[in-house]
Amino acid sequence: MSLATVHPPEPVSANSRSVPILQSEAEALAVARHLATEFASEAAQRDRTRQLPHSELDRFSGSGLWAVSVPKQYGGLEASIVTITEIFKVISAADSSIGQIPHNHFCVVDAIRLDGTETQKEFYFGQVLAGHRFGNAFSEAGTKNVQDFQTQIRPEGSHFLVNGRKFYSTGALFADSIPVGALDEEKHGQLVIVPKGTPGLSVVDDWSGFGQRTTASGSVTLENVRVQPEWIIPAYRGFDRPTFTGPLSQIIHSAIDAGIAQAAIEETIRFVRERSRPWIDSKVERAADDPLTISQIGDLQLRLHAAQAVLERAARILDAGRETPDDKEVAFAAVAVAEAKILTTEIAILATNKLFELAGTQSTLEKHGLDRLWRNARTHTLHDPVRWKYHAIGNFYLNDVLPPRHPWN
Amino acid sequence: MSLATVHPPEPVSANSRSVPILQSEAEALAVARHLATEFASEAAQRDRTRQLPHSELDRFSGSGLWAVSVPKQYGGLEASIVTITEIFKVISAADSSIGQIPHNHFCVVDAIRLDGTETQKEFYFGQVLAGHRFGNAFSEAGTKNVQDFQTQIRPEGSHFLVNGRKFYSTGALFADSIPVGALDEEKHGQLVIVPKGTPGLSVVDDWSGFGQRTTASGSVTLENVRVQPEWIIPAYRGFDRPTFTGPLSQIIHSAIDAGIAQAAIEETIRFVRERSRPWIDSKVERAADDPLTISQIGDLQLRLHAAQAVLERAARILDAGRETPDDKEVAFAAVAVAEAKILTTEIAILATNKLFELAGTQSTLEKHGLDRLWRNARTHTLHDPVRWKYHAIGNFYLNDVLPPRHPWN
Amino acid sequence: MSSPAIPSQIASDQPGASCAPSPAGRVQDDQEALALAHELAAHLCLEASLRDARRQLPFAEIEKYSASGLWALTVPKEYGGPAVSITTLAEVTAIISEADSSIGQIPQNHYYMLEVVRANGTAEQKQQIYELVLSGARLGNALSEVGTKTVGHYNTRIFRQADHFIVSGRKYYSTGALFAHYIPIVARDETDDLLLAIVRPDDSGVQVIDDWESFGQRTTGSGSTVLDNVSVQPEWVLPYEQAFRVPTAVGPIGQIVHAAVDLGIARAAINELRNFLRSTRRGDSVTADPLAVSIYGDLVVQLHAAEALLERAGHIVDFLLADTCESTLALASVAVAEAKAATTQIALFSTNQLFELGGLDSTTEALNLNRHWRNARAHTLHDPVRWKYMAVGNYYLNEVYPPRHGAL
Amino acid sequence: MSSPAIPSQIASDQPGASCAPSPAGRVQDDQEALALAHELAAHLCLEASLRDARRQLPFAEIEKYSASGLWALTVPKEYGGPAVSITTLAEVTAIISEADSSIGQIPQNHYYMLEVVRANGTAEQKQQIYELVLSGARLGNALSEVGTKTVGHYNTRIFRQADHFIVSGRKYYSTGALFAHYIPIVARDETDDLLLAIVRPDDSGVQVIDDWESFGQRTTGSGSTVLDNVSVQPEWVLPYEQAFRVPTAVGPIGQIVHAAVDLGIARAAINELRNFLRSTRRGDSVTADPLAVSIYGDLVVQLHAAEALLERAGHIVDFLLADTCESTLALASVAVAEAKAATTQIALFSTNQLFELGGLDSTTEALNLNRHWRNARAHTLHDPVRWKYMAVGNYYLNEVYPPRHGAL
Repeated sequence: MSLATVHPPEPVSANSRSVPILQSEAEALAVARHLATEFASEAAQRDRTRQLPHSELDRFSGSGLWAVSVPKQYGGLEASIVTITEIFKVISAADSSIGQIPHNHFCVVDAIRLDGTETQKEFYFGQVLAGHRFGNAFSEAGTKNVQDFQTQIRPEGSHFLVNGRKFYSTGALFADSIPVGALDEEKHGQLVIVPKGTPGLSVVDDWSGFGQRTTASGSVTLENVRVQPEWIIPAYRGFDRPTFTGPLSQIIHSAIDAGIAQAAIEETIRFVRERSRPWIDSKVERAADDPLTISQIGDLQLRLHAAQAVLERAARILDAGRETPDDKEVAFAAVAVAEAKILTTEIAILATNKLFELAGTQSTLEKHGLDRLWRNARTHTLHDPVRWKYHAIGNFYLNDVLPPRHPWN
Repeated sequence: MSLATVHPPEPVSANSRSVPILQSEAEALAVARHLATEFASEAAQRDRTRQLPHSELDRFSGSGLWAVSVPKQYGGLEASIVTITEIFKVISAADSSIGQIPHNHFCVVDAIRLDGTETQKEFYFGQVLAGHRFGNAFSEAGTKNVQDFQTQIRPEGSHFLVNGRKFYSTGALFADSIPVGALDEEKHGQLVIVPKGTPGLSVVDDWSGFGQRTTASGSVTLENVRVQPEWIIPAYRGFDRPTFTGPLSQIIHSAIDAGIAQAAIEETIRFVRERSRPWIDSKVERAADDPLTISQIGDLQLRLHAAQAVLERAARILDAGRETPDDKEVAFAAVAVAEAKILTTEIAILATNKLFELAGTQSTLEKHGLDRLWRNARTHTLHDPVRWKYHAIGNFYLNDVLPPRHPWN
Repeated sequence: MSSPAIPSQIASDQPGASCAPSPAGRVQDDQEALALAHELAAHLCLEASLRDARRQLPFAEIEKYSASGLWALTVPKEYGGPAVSITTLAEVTAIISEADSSIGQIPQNHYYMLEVVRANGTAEQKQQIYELVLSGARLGNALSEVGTKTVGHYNTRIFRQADHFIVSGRKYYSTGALFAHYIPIVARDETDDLLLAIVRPDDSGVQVIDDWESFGQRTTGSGSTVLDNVSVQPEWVLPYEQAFRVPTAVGPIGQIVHAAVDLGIARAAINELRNFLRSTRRGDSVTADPLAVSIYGDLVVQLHAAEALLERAGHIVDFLLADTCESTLALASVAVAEAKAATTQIALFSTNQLFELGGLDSTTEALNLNRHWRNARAHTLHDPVRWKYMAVGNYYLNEVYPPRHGAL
Repeated sequence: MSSPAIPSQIASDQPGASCAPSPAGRVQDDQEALALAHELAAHLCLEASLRDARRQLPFAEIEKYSASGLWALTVPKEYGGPAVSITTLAEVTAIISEADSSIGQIPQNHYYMLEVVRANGTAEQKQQIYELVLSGARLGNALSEVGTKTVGHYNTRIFRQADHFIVSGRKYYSTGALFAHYIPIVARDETDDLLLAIVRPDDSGVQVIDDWESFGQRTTGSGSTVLDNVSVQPEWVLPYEQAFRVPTAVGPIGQIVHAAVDLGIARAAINELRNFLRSTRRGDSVTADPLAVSIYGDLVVQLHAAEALLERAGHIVDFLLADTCESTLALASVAVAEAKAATTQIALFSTNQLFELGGLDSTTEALNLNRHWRNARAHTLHDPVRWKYMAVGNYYLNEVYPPRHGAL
């Protein structure tokens, strides 16, 4: 099997882009902040009209930011998880739908790093450095884990055929290729990187959640999709041994929620300062001088900072992880990320509710579009139930029980 | 079996007391409030020196308040549960140890009402109206429910012998007779009312919790205690059919916690008004003018009122209960009481913590003895874990699952 | 009379507003009021989600509501009304709001204004207005303004001209005005005293605009009322600020109805959650999950606590009506503030947890479950909950009586 | 040097106070400081409960603590000290406080006063005091007074008489004074400016009284210091209020040590709970209970959040020390206030939940587990946590820099 033979059915659009290689984490963050300013300005309008951020994504992946996790030996920046979570926070504070779209892309890059062949790494990392965007097609309706997948990959001659239907395929619509989770005859979960345009592959934007409306987290169907052997990453191996795959996926989710929380608090401050009227009983001239408002802003800020600090702690733990961690190390990291996920969930929900309480009725007028922050936080924090994270953490610290490793998660 | 033959080994002290029959619920409440004022004044000192409230209890049971639940047809007031919980609240706000002591007395009166013979009712209710105090000896170390009891009752000739060891026997030291839970040969839980002074019965005050220090909730041991058949109430029958026994016991516990919460808030207000210094940053002249303190007092008051209102709601539900309720009615009442228990627990813990936060460091000086309120609340709310009450309530309302009926509980 | 697709900007001479009241039934007592409310709620809940999604104003539904006689609940017995208890008024509002919280809120100002009439009206004004209300008339409101320093500041003016008054100004948050037969306007006179001038939507110079654009309580039509030199006869003018100079029940009654709306939203959210979980396959795993079940239990406890506080407040307001003085008013204001804080909290908690337990599927836009959060979030902002705690604390800590205005 | 049964009222000429410092070790760096702290903590935790129960002041333990060199952690490098990071200072305090929170608190004022010396001392004063501290000297404090209008008001006076100063007054909350070789006194001079006069416990007119009678932090000896015309040489007098007129790290460093004490208490409570549950038969049912395990998980999350905020604050204070100006001070004060609010919350939450999960058996007096709550409750009252939220909110909402005093 040689990757030299890989020829996607049609040239991926990425090839036509000129993508810079970011030279440092500081540069990556600066680029992210710059893009965030651009993305923020029309986020409310895109949400209102459910207008997908096509040009924004071109600028985003075209900036080199989607390639920052490519290992150094393949010419990438190999950015730390601390920096990667920071990038997701910054972008998500501006537009959390745009922030969520590359989530799976980063997970796929990690899967290739862990289980790709040397040839696959060279090929795909090269693609990523050139601006290639991975989507995803993992989740299926009604299945609880990868072993239940209905999507199958079966050999046919020198090739393989993939059939199945996937939901919640965030990013698929914008992707140059779509990594599909499929079971082979031995019930192994394979990751099949199907280039866009491959016959039989179709992507539909039927995402209908009230939040994260412009993620295009729709459906992917695969009807007798003919795939080449070299597109197949044996990702199941990554779940047969302890890896940081699960925690990486989760920490990115947590960073997105942290971004939403930060945006909500910033909007609260802006509104209270610039627009809210003081309450009659407060006897102050400016709404921002209301002592009860001030102390609640204090509470929000410290919860935000606590969530950010615990998120950074989790990122540092992942960064400090060894190349081949043992069960206990992965469990420790998974628990640290679960802690971050709890705190970012809580502050995202709290801040997007308090925004209106402190800013007042005017802030609910649809022209401000501020309810999108709550809708985004409420939707995105439901990826997996936060209540069981408390349990996993308690079980680890009280009973020395390691949390289960979730594939694809 | 005739109760005419009942002759306690020695005259119970109650006989020497002259106890008024309270004529109305309003009178009962007035008496309770009057006693509460008396009990409050030395509550802190009794707690500090672990001095048991002997004379206070004589005044308490001598007031007629321990007889208010005796049915009308036996000459009692047959007070509503609303009034009974109010009495427990009022007394517990003054001294929650004194408040807790008659808890089991009321449960035993109810057990006699439910399962006593007519002769037993006439005899025991007459005793209670004359000031007789029941203690209790139910709980055993390490057993989970009544079926596990090690304490046994076995026939010997025309009498019975009881052997066993009991813990957490609140009130036993002050009791004229001690109702003992014991298993007969058929594993039925019997309630054996053993008069104080019966040979082989000993009561030791070895209660060593840091809270409710003067409840004398110690141990009772029974060594070949010879009991007459007419002392035996077949209380197990009360658990073979649906009754409000469990909810009654729980609602009294809840009322005690409501009393502690109220006392803590009153002490907070008194201290902040009279002693606390204003905080430098508040720029106010009096501590009571600190807006952040004021709004927290507001929060405490409304939580207290909510707990009180839900407690009263539960009491009304019990009062409205039919004489022979079905499973569903008992479940509804039990759930209503569980709701009250949650709210009284929460406000009791919150208020006894906030007391110091709002009153400041001075309030922690041992001379004020205010930490007893927290110690009492913390200890008394642990009777059964409040976390599972949420579950019972959720299971009832979400899944139509009736909560388990706990005997003795 | 219903209008299936209302354009977003309509003038007041549209259905509902200018029609004469249809005859209304007479409610006999509290029990009948509750029964009627339940009956009506069963009807109103059917298309509540649809009305919200389409922002379709409930003209026919409001007509049905007031025709039931339920809008006359507080008319005193001596004027032929049922004068039900305030506890019942609150429960009726909660029942209707559980079905459709916009409809539940619409008569809030109607009841508020009836209290102003009771407090400040002349015997003749009472007679006339109560009679109209018993006959099915609906009062709206044109009270608050935007752009003034606080909600207690008004730019709308009223002045006497010959034998009548002239009113001019611009109002917002005019909940109920689009559905009203009479619109009470708050305006400042030459001496800076606040008066209440009652106009009709088809009076010359009156324009009621459907420009309410909040994401919540979308079908309340709480938009603008514009008054351009509107002429008002003296018998339709009464004092307003006076209602707060002396002890009256205006503030507590206005507020308890608001609290009841929030309670209704909380009940709706908790019931929707239950139905959702019990009707979906994925719900099975949630109903068997001890952590989820416990969270549901917490929702129930907080709901019942809020209900109990609201009922308690109702009794205290009833007591205030029987004996209106400074101290009973203070106690009632504080009790209602406590209830309002509790209903705010459970309305927000339940409409957020609805999704925590419902999971990602519950966010599907077609289900429109988020309307409960939007309604709760928008409606609980009428006056800031943080200052309720302040009023309660100041009363109990410092024996300070709450400030007297429409929001306490 | 330890005194097994200290009478409740002892004069200052008792063990510890009047002895000359024993020679102390020299800590080289942050890593060594942490290692020493862990080693010491393993020893201190053994009888912490006993000392609390008997109210037995930890003279021998404090001697051992300062002899380790850990009391010189903040002495600048140019004066021969290790100048470890403030993050490390906080962690050392948390480690010691987990073992015995009274011992953890005792040097709080020592570090606070060292910062005043750094901010306001002359070169000679710094030289002398740093040298003493490096040699094992302990500073106490006699700062707060009772009965004054606020904690910021002082009745103690200092005035110049010939070539020296005279100090008179009465102090309370003199944590550390009973263990100190030197006691810095805050007093108001003729111009109403606040000065710091450093006295020795055996100076004529100085009396340190063991009358600390709070239910918490019982063995800190935070009682009275009486000053009766105490004569102080000018070289032992330095400005105090000045430390708040210009930007200095005095407030943040004093406060971060307090926060670290609370963090230590929280860690102790959570570990006690774990040990209790894992060592009792009844504990098995709790460790298998999903609701209990989830509550334990919540404790861990909040503990780590507080730790993370404390570490964050430490880094920011380190930055303040490197670049001391108004804006860095404001940021540091606010960051420390955030940490203090979080450590307060977890200290209270954990010491209450300890019993919720431990159950009735955990309240047995012999176990003395309630000392953790008593310590948390008393120590977190040093300055009211509600005003931390205010300072944080005012900074972020209004860009207002926090007031400058020892509690921010």
